[in-house]
Amino acid sequence: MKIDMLGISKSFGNNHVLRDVNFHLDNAEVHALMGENGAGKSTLMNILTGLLNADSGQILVDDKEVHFNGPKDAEEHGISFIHQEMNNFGEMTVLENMFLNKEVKNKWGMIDEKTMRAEALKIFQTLNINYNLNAMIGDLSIGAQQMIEISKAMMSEAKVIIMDEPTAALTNSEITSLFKTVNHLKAQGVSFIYISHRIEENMEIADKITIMRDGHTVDESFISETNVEKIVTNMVGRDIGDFYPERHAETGKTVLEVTHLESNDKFHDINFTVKEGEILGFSGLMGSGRTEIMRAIFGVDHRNGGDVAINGNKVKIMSPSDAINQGIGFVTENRKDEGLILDFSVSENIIMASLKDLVKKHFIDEKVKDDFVNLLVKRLTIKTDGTNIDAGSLSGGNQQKVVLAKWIGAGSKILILDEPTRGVDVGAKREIYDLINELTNRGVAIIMVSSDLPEVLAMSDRIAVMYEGNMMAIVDNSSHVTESDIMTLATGGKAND
Amino acid sequence: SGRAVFSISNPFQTNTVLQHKKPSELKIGVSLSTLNNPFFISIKQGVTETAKKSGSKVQVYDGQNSTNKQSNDVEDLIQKKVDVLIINPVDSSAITPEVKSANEAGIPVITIDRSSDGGKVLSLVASDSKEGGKMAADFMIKTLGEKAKIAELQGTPGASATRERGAGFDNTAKGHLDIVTKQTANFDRTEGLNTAENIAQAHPDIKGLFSQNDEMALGAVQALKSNPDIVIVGFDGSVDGINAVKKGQMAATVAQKPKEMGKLAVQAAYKYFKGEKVSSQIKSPLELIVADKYK
Amino acid sequence: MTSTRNEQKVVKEVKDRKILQQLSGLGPVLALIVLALITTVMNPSFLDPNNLLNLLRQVSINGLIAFGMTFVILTGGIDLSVGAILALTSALSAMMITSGVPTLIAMLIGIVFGGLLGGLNGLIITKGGAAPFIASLATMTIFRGATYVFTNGNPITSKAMNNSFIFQFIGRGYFFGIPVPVIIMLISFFILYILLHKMTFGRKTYALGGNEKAAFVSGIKVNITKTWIYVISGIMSSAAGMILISRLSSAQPDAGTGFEMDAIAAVVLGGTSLAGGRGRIFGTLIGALIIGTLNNGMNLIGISSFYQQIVKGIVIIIAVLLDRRKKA
Amino acid sequence: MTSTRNEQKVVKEVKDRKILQQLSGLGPVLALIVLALITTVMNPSFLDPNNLLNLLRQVSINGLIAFGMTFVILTGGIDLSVGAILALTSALSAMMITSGVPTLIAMLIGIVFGGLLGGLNGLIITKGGAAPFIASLATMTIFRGATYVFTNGNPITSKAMNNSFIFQFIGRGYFFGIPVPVIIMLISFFILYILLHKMTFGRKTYALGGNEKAAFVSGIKVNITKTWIYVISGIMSSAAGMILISRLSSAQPDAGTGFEMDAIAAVVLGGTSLAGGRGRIFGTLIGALIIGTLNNGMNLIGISSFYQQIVKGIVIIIAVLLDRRKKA
Ligand SMILES: Nc1ncnc2c1ncn2[C@@H]1O[C@H](COP(=O)(O)OP(=O)(O)OP(=O)(O)O)[C@@H](O)[C@H]1O
Ligand SMILES: Nc1ncnc2c1ncn2[C@@H]1O[C@H](COP(=O)(O)OP(=O)(O)OP(=O)(O)O)[C@@H](O)[C@H]1O
Ligand SMILES: [Mg+2]
Ligand SMILES: [Mg+2]
Repeated sequence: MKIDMLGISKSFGNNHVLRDVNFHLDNAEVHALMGENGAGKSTLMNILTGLLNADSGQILVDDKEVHFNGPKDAEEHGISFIHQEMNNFGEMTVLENMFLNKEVKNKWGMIDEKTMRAEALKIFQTLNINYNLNAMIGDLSIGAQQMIEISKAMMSEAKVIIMDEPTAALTNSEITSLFKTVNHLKAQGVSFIYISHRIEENMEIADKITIMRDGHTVDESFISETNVEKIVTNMVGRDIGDFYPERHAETGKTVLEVTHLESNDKFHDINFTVKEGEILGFSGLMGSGRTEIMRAIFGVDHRNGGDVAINGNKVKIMSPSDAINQGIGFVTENRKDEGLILDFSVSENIIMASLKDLVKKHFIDEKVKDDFVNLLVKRLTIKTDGTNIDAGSLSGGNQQKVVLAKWIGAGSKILILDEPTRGVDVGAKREIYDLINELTNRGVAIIMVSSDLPEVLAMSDRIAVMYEGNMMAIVDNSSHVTESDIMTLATGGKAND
Repeated sequence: SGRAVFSISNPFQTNTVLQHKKPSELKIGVSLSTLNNPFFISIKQGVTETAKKSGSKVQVYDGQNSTNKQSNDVEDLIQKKVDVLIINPVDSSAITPEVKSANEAGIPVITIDRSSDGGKVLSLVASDSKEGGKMAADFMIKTLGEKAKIAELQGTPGASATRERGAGFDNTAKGHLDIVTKQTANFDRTEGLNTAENIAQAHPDIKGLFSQNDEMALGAVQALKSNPDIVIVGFDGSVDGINAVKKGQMAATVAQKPKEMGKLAVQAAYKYFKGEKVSSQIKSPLELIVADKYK
Repeated sequence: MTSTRNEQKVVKEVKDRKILQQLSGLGPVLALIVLALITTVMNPSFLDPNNLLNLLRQVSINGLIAFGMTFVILTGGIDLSVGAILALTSALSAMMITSGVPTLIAMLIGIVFGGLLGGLNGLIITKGGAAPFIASLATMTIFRGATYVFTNGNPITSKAMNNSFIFQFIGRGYFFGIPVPVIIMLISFFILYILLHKMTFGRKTYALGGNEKAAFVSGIKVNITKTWIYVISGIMSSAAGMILISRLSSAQPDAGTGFEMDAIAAVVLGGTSLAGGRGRIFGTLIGALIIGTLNNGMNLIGISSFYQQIVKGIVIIIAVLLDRRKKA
Repeated sequence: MTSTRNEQKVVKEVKDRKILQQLSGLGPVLALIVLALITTVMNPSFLDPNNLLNLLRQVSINGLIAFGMTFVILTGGIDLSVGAILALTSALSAMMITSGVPTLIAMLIGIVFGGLLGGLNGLIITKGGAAPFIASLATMTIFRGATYVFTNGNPITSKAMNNSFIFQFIGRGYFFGIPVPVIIMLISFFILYILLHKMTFGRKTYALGGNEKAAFVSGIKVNITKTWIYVISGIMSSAAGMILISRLSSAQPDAGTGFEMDAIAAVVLGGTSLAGGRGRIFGTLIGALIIGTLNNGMNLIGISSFYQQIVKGIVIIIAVLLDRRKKA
């Protein structure tokens, strides 16, 4: 199927998101769509599938003008969309989710579980995955949920599959099997629109790439005829130099010491320390228990044993408010759920963890508050139309910065970052790395949980590797550690040095 | 009246003096405790029909059984500068302040069915609820004999009708009837039905049932259809209630004459504005309406 | 990936879940059994088959309304107007029967009218974007007022009603020894059970409550589905109304006052979450039975009316807390 | 980035926002003005200062309860027990006054007790994890039952109450010509306004309603804050109760029945979202005034009581729909 989107424009109020965008998809190609956070990629796809209406422009499918009434209409015409935000129902089973609103019915109009089950298993087999169809989907890891979304799209016998950030939560092995499937389907004539902030992935899977910036399409070229530098320059509008900043760690005394931390089924006997000015990376496969450890330290979840000491003193942390009082901050993995109040303003979000510092004689001092917020917005270069607009209307990268601002503002001496750059564009990533370095220079101790191996290797001073709830090793990153060393540990192997 | 810093009387209120007025010039404000019940609708009809005949203007408010709503209603009526207030209080103590307000504003108050504990009331038109309860008990003792087992359906807890009818009945029944259970059905026919069914289950040997109003009694009639010998006595004399007595479904009902009450109240107002003396108690008669077979 | 270990984990998890689910279905059932046991000990005549049938008949009205309410609550909504719909439609049907319309037709019209009133709720909520709580609070007031205007505050009784066999049969009849209202309740339960658990409409209902935005993206016609759900609630309320007027041999203008709270309590006692997306209609049946047993039992035992309210409130709290604990 | 363009944009956006915000505050005010105008046209005595004071006094009880309810609803909760708390605490205070406790102390104890009852709601909701709707529905039943048990179903009146100047003054007195209940309402409004909009407690309240999980992770003590909010609701309800018993010169066991619905309606009419996180207490004041004007106005105009309910329901729907439209 061939798709041409011509002269598409779209505004939300005063925000001109798309300005005369053109996009062309050919038969049997994988077409990468890249651009900064907020460049309008998801919006363009929403317009294609009829979730949003364009202000102007036209869409041609196989040279015939079309207009879809909605996602279901698009799907019936062979275009299937795997959304960036998980669009599933946590309280429903995997099977119910996969067939939602396209249930197979028998001649009595009743749902035919048996047929659906068989179909689902068939798809699982081609993707080389296996999940229990009766499990509540909300109980599965984000990665598993993502794979199920992908299976759903495969099932619809689509001619075009749109994937918006499909790999943000996947592990390498899952990505490998996903790419295998993509190539397999491409061979059968299926086209893909592939949106991802991971440039290496785009280089590996895509045939062609279109780059958007500020609501325009600025470049379309064959992957074979472009390179990483060109892509980044087109995206960001300037050369950002290296992806990762230089790092000169100067660590001080130990500030955080975790001993024998225990949770019945999530992790066992976890011991580690972090020093002033140090970055301790946490690596591991999905579900290896990294997030759970951080949540236990921060008092979000209850733990079953173990101690946390700060500056050598054992502390009792029963809730996040205790943790904050001890100078710990926590940028959660799931910013939409636990990081932000999406329909509150940027300002209200930023002050949330620092309320008591803004009080003068029992009342909130509005001037102090405004100064505080403005300073942080400026320092973190959060791109926002004022501090009074809803955090939810910012682009992903800027939302992430708002969460960072909240914890930096809270004056955390120990900062836990769980997947700080997930879904963030290269430019914003670089800014976040610079910020992390600046914080460590000021003596802040940082724990960085990340599934992005190059990121962990480039930023961490030491790397803790988790495997199924056990800490395999803490590797010193000063020497010649490679990705495969970490992967070996993360899959249960022994370190080979 | 000077405007004291602290005061309890309304500084803006001006008193009016009694004038003689013809019925056709009168504005009558009526506040009824509720209009969810045929009994009170009959009172309303009695008032409005009598008033319309003489050309008076009438405004009727529904207190919805809420003391608060009623006191707001009465305030609004005082505000509208009606010439006379006819009040059927939700509660006789809670209406007191409003009666006092009316007194201050120089508006005469006539109460129906229940009076006010305080303030000046021109006249109370009522039948004696306690007496009614006694009539019901006497009837039951007469029909069922001494020590008969009976059950009692109570009205909404705390409502004055519940208290007075219950007290009249219970005091008379004491020592003469065996009240095996008392359960509330909130003056409601549906609840009367369910509760009577359950009572019949718990006490299959009861010979009679006293219900503090006809609505609950009618529910009980449906519940006890399989046992038509149970003597059901209601209270109110509502249209449905009297019909049920006529059909022999209920043994008796203590009939008040709500329409009559309304009429008497309006007539008392007319008398007052003619300058005649109005008696402070106008008795509306009670009548025990008995089914043929128990006569 | 270490697929075997992970698989084992998943399998175990799923097993745990199944057991939990069954337990969570059993929670209310257990509460019901305990209640029944206590009542029986205090007054053995509770178990009299006569009383049990009696109890079931008393439950039927709340049951029917609560079944409809289950759909509404599953979408995360609420319908406070059920009692008022009951009153208005049953007054309408009673009036029609009185003026000579054949009973069945009059009742059918009443039920269809109930569906329309429910649809009105649905439109205000979907098209108007009003919160279900306030929308149905407002329509409750309107429908109740309309009933008073329509009946002039008087109950409607007539010879025509009393002489119609069908009219009497609906609320007071027996079919093979089982009260007709009970049969109506069970048939409705069966139909709605199928609708909710075996047909796509049910999936849509759960999806709406689980994640409305995702439901929209999945192509579910959110507004239409929701409106239909309020229609169902209206239909169930008016159907309950038909049973009520037959049982009382009259239509009361203030019938159904407070029924919304009993229905909501039944739904929640049955384990359905007020946030939507989670629950089962079987639980609602049990919830309605718990409330019925409570009322019937306290009457049988002879608890004074003042204390009945306290006991009822405490039982509701205990049941809800137990259910929450189990999930945590 | 083109910073000048952006700055211009920012300035414009912020202006738009400010205007919108003010408009959204004005929505209910506009509705109130329209209502007042209509009433005045139909009966000019509406504007009589006497009637306006009268109106304000009538509003004060619902206003006080609705202020507390605003906090509860801002967290996404609901408190159905306010009317029952009012009844129980006012009965308690009346009983104490009757048995010789000085009026002010008796009332203070009543109000503190109201706070405790609210705290009980809070504990059941936070520690027990019960949904606010069902938790407060259950406590409503319990508190009401307890009131009946405590009063034995009888209203409490006494010489001691009637002879106490302070007792009379609270509900029926005037201070510089302004009814005392109105003054109490305005003082409470002022205090709660400061608490909600100028202190950290208010920020926490909003955050809880906006995203409870995020609030928790940000270090807000969710359970404690929530419990305090229900305490506030309890305190406001019992304070309203003190005014009510003074106005009625007696404590009625069934006082406050249905007050929860009026309070919720006032909050929602004032533009506060039932989902929590969005709304203002000023809106609630206006909402309470709208309801008061509606009741007073319909009485003044002389709309028959059956039709009053219909009109009230329709006005609520219109006001809520207008508010929604504006936001969309
Ligand atoms: N429904 C909406 N209402 C208002 N603004 C919106 C809406 N959806 C998107 N936007 C705005 O449109 C712009 C583009 O958003 P979009 O989600 O398309 O970006 P994206 O390229 O997908 O970014 P990311 O890489 O972060 O996913 C952003 O500025 C965003 O704030
Ligand atoms: N196989 C599984 N079955 C059930 N729940 C799981 C499974 N794997 C993960 N989860 C849960 O899903 C959530 C997200 O897990 P996640 O994969 O993020 O774990 P993690 O160790 O933090 O790894 P990562 O940081 O790579 O995401 C956690 O609450 C976890 O308990
Ligand atoms: Mg996107
Ligand atoms: Mg994680």
